[in-house]
Amino acid sequence: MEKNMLEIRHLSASFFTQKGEVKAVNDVCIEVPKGKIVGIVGESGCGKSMTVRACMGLLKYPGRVVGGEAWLDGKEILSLPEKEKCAIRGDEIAMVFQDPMTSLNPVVRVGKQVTEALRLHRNMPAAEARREAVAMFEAVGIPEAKKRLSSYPHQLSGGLRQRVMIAMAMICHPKVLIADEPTTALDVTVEAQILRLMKKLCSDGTSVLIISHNLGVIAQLCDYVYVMYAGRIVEQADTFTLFEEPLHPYTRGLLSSVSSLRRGGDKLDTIPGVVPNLLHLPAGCSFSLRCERCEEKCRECLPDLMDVGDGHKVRCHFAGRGEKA
Amino acid sequence: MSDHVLLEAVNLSKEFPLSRGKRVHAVSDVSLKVYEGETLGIVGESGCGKSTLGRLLIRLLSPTGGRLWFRGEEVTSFSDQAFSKYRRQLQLIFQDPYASLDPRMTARDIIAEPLNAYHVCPTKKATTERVLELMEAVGVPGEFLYRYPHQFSGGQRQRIGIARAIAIDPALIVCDEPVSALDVSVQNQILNLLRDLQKERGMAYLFISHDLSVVRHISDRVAVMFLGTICEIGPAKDIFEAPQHPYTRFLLDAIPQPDPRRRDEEVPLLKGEIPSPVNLPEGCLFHTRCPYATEKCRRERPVLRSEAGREVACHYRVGATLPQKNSAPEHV
Amino acid sequence: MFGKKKKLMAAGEDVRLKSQIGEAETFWDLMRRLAKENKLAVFSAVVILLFILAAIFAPFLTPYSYKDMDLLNRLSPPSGAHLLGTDEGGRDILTRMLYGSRVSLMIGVLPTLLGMILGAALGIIAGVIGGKTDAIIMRIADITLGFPSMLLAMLIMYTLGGGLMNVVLTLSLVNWASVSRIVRSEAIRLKQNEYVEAARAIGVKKRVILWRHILPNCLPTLIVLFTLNVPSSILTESSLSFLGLGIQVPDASWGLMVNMGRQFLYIAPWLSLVPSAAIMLVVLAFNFLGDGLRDVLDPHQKNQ
Amino acid sequence: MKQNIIKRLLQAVFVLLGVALLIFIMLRIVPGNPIATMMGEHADPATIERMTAEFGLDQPAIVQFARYLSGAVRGDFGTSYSLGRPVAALMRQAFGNTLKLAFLAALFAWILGITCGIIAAVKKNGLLDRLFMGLSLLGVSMPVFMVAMLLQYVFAFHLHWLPISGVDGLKSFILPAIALGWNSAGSVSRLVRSTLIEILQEDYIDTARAKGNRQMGVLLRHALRNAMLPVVTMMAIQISSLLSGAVITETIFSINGIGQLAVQAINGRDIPLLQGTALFSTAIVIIGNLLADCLYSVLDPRIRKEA
Repeated sequence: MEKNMLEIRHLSASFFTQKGEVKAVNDVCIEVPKGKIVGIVGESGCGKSMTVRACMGLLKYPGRVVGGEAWLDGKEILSLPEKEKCAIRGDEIAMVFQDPMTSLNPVVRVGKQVTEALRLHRNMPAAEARREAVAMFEAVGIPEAKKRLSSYPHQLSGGLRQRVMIAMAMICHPKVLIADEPTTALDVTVEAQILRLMKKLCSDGTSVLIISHNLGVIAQLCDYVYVMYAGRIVEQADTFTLFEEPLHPYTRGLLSSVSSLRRGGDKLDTIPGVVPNLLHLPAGCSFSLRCERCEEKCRECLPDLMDVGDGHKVRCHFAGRGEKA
Repeated sequence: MSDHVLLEAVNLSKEFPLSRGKRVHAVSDVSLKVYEGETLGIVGESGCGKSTLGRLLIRLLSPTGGRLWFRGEEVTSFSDQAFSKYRRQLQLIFQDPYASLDPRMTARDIIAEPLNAYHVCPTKKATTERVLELMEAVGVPGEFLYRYPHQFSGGQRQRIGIARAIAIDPALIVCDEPVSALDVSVQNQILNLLRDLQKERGMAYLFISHDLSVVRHISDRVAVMFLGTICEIGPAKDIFEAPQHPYTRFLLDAIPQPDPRRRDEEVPLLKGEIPSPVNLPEGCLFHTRCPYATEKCRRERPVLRSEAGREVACHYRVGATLPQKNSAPEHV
Repeated sequence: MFGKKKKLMAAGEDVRLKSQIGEAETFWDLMRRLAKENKLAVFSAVVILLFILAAIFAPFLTPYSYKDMDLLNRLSPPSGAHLLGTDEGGRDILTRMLYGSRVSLMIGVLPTLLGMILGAALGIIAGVIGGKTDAIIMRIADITLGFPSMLLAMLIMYTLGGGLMNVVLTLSLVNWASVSRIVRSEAIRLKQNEYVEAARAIGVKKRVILWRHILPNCLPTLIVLFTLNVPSSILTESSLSFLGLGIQVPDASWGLMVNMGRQFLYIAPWLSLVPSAAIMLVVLAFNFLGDGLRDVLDPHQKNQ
Repeated sequence: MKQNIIKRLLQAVFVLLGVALLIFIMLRIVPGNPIATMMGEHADPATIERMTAEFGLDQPAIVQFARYLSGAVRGDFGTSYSLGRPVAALMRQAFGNTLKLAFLAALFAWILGITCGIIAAVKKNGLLDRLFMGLSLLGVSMPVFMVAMLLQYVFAFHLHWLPISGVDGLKSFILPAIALGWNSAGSVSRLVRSTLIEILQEDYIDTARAKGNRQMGVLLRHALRNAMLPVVTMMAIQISSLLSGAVITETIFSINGIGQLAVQAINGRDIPLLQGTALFSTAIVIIGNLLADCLYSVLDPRIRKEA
């Protein structure tokens, strides 16, 4: 296995609300090899966004990391003091957020927001930083880069703003880029442009960890995929294996829901029931309530992530044993 | 899908005034028919005017131009009061399950509101029974009768919105992005529900969405909108399999296919940004982004011409000549 | 409005349904939640209740009348006979405080109520109807808000003359403008909500929409505004009386007592400090209660 | 943006006219002849007649209002009945004191209020937060005259640090300014805290932190710039409450400012003086609001630069 640029080991994080502890992230292990694009897919509330924000140290009150480590290029970053964490954020590990409409400071010029990281980490003089920003704007495909530098966020369209976000994240050439639902808020034609841009970024050697609920985006971009459900990883495999031979009932449910949409016909495949409440997760497998193959064993003990061969792992008592469909 | 017309619009347009004399051309001369019991899908990117069109057709917004017929009777110049006898036949479902239900009312009162507005049931008890039937019909447990909206999940709230819409047996329900805010598994549950309700009660749907695969599944006919106008309208199967307008073709190619085997196909992408609806370009609205635009496109705005059941607003119907794409292979 | 505690109607008497009826969160559940989460708000509610009771039962709580003088032991410090001492006219301070609480509470509640009704009505009309009426109402509000509140109160008192009823009228005229501006922006925000558009789509008449959708959702704002405006009315009245423009002797009001006591500040400080402390306590209580209610009633809070 | 400011300017002029009309009407509907009431019982009708004519009170109301308005524009507010001197002169002298008082009070209030608000917001639900919020609630709840008297009693009477009352040099303004500013410091800190807490939840704050900004960097470069907008609007509203408070503080510390003049005018039923002081203070408030609006549109690029 070549060296992993980012490794998350047994990460757990919870929200401590008045009503009790919400276990949003539960013993999650993720590896992002150098120069690869790794995806985390799951429905809303499954903890995928929490996981990456926890490892970036961006959890807001009342969220807190409860356990586990995050290794960036061979250095543990969760236990670092705040000063050193800030030194890494934006320099070695950077993040692009979901909604370009609200992720840029409305009262500050776009150019200034992009050069800010350079001044923070490279204390680069303003003129040089501006040149760097113009080059980066051109790299991410923003027309009239020089003029755009001085405009305000509300003067740019959604697509342009997301390109600015990507430029802002890439300006210090980070080792790892985390993208939290980067194209969800965009229209499909603009989304295609941004996805193509992200593919190009990866070819320049940056490792990318992308979060999405859209299976299409994951299929087009990722080399390796983790599927999350109710705070836990239920299946992980390289993209081709996952899409062709999904083992976990939840993954199969997701894939058949999506493909039945495209097949037409009357009845769409669905996953019955609702996502369990994270305050009181059911004993045993958290998918047991909605799984049609659920048996006594599923309700009692929580299956652990079994390796089924060439990097394909699944968290299910029955899916593992040669059940490849 | 019967063949007599429920609703017809001719050259319908709507402009919103902006500061300093500028105007936003939300919808510009759209003509379309909605047949009884059919599902007409309206698809397009944000800002293309699909939501505005939806509200124009049920007269929640009054048009600045064009004419509107409801079951053969012209209603363009009807006052709100005069139109109220048709209001009951036209209902609306919203995208945001959290904002479309009054947080201060219980589920019972929300669903009962249309019933009370038209005095459908004689007594309060009968109304409650009718509400319970409706809740069963949309799959919300009866014991949540007196719960407040914030005590429901997103999917359940959307079901309550649907129950409210079907309470007085409308002839047409405009669904404005009803499933866009939901996850795919819950989304499919709602789409199945809408399909079953249509089979039972025979009402027509005007299904508005930016998600092409959802529209493809649920619609009989589809209209593709761009910058306030309809660039292509026709049976769903033909539109998705053999699009003729270049914009439709680019729209279809842009969808990220959930199939890793098709990831390295270098598909031609639309360049540039979505133009602003304030100063519309001359000639064909799409010519600024269309790679095949000719001098004629820049000067003359194409009109919707119908050919073999399909209406396309493009001089050259270039979409048909682009590399033919087979539909995605099926999954397990 | 708040869901009343509902017995299940005889909807088919289905036993399964009856046993698991989800209770609607009634007004009393809200108050119970307020009590559990915010002890301070409850304590201040108790303090306000005490003041109201003291005001109502003032005559029974003290042997003296607030008017009769006893020049022999004027300016005596707090003692057995006079728990809070006597003022320059020998009148018992505790008695005057009790009668004063009657005036001050009425001054706090009545004008706020009148101001709220006028302000909320104009605010909703301006918000819902918009256009010209909105512009006219807002310009009148601008004119009223143009005055510093004390100055406006002084001017109106000048035209109307002193006395209790005039103070009440004055304070309502001073209060209404800020209330109407807040309620107007709230009405505009609510008007754009999708559930109002849904009601319009159903065909519910505008009047009904106003009563069933817009007003109940304005309620939390109105209640919070009320609890926060009462103290500001009390403060304005006490300042007016302090300047000798509000309540006139022989009536008793805390503001007046503070003013009367000012001349003897250095020999009998309690003459002014006792009523001032009382004003502060009541105002503090209303502010705490107002903050507590805002957290409980604010729908945003509810959805967390 | 220019169009925006012109609209605001017209509105301000309209409000000012409305205010002048309102004051004029209010002071005229009082029954009886002001001169007679002022001169008391013993005055003989002849002198009352002469004084009334001299002050032009026998003219029809419209003429009086027109003459008054044209005078006001030229800065001549007529002569005060009770003090016999032109109102404008009286006010110019008094305005200096009120301006000093209000400015110092505002300075005290905003510096204290903003710092407490920021600290309370950053250390949300911490000890400091509860302490500052308790203090500011106390600040908002204490009547101005109570604060003034306490300060006067403790610092002036007992400790003799500062003069009890009167005006000689800046030090006699310290106590009144604190008394006046204490109340608005409370409301400023409460507003700054709630605005800042809301802003710190925004997405662009996450972006700023993801870029590697430390807490201080996020606060200064991103949060505070956005927090300034509602605070500026608050400052405009504060002007009117500062002037209200000034009336009382000036009375207690016997500083003859506009507030003091207004109280004298009311007690002496002196219409021109009352009209002058009322018009003057409302003018200050309206101009203050106008300045705040302009500052707001300069600070917020979304308004300043039309797309």
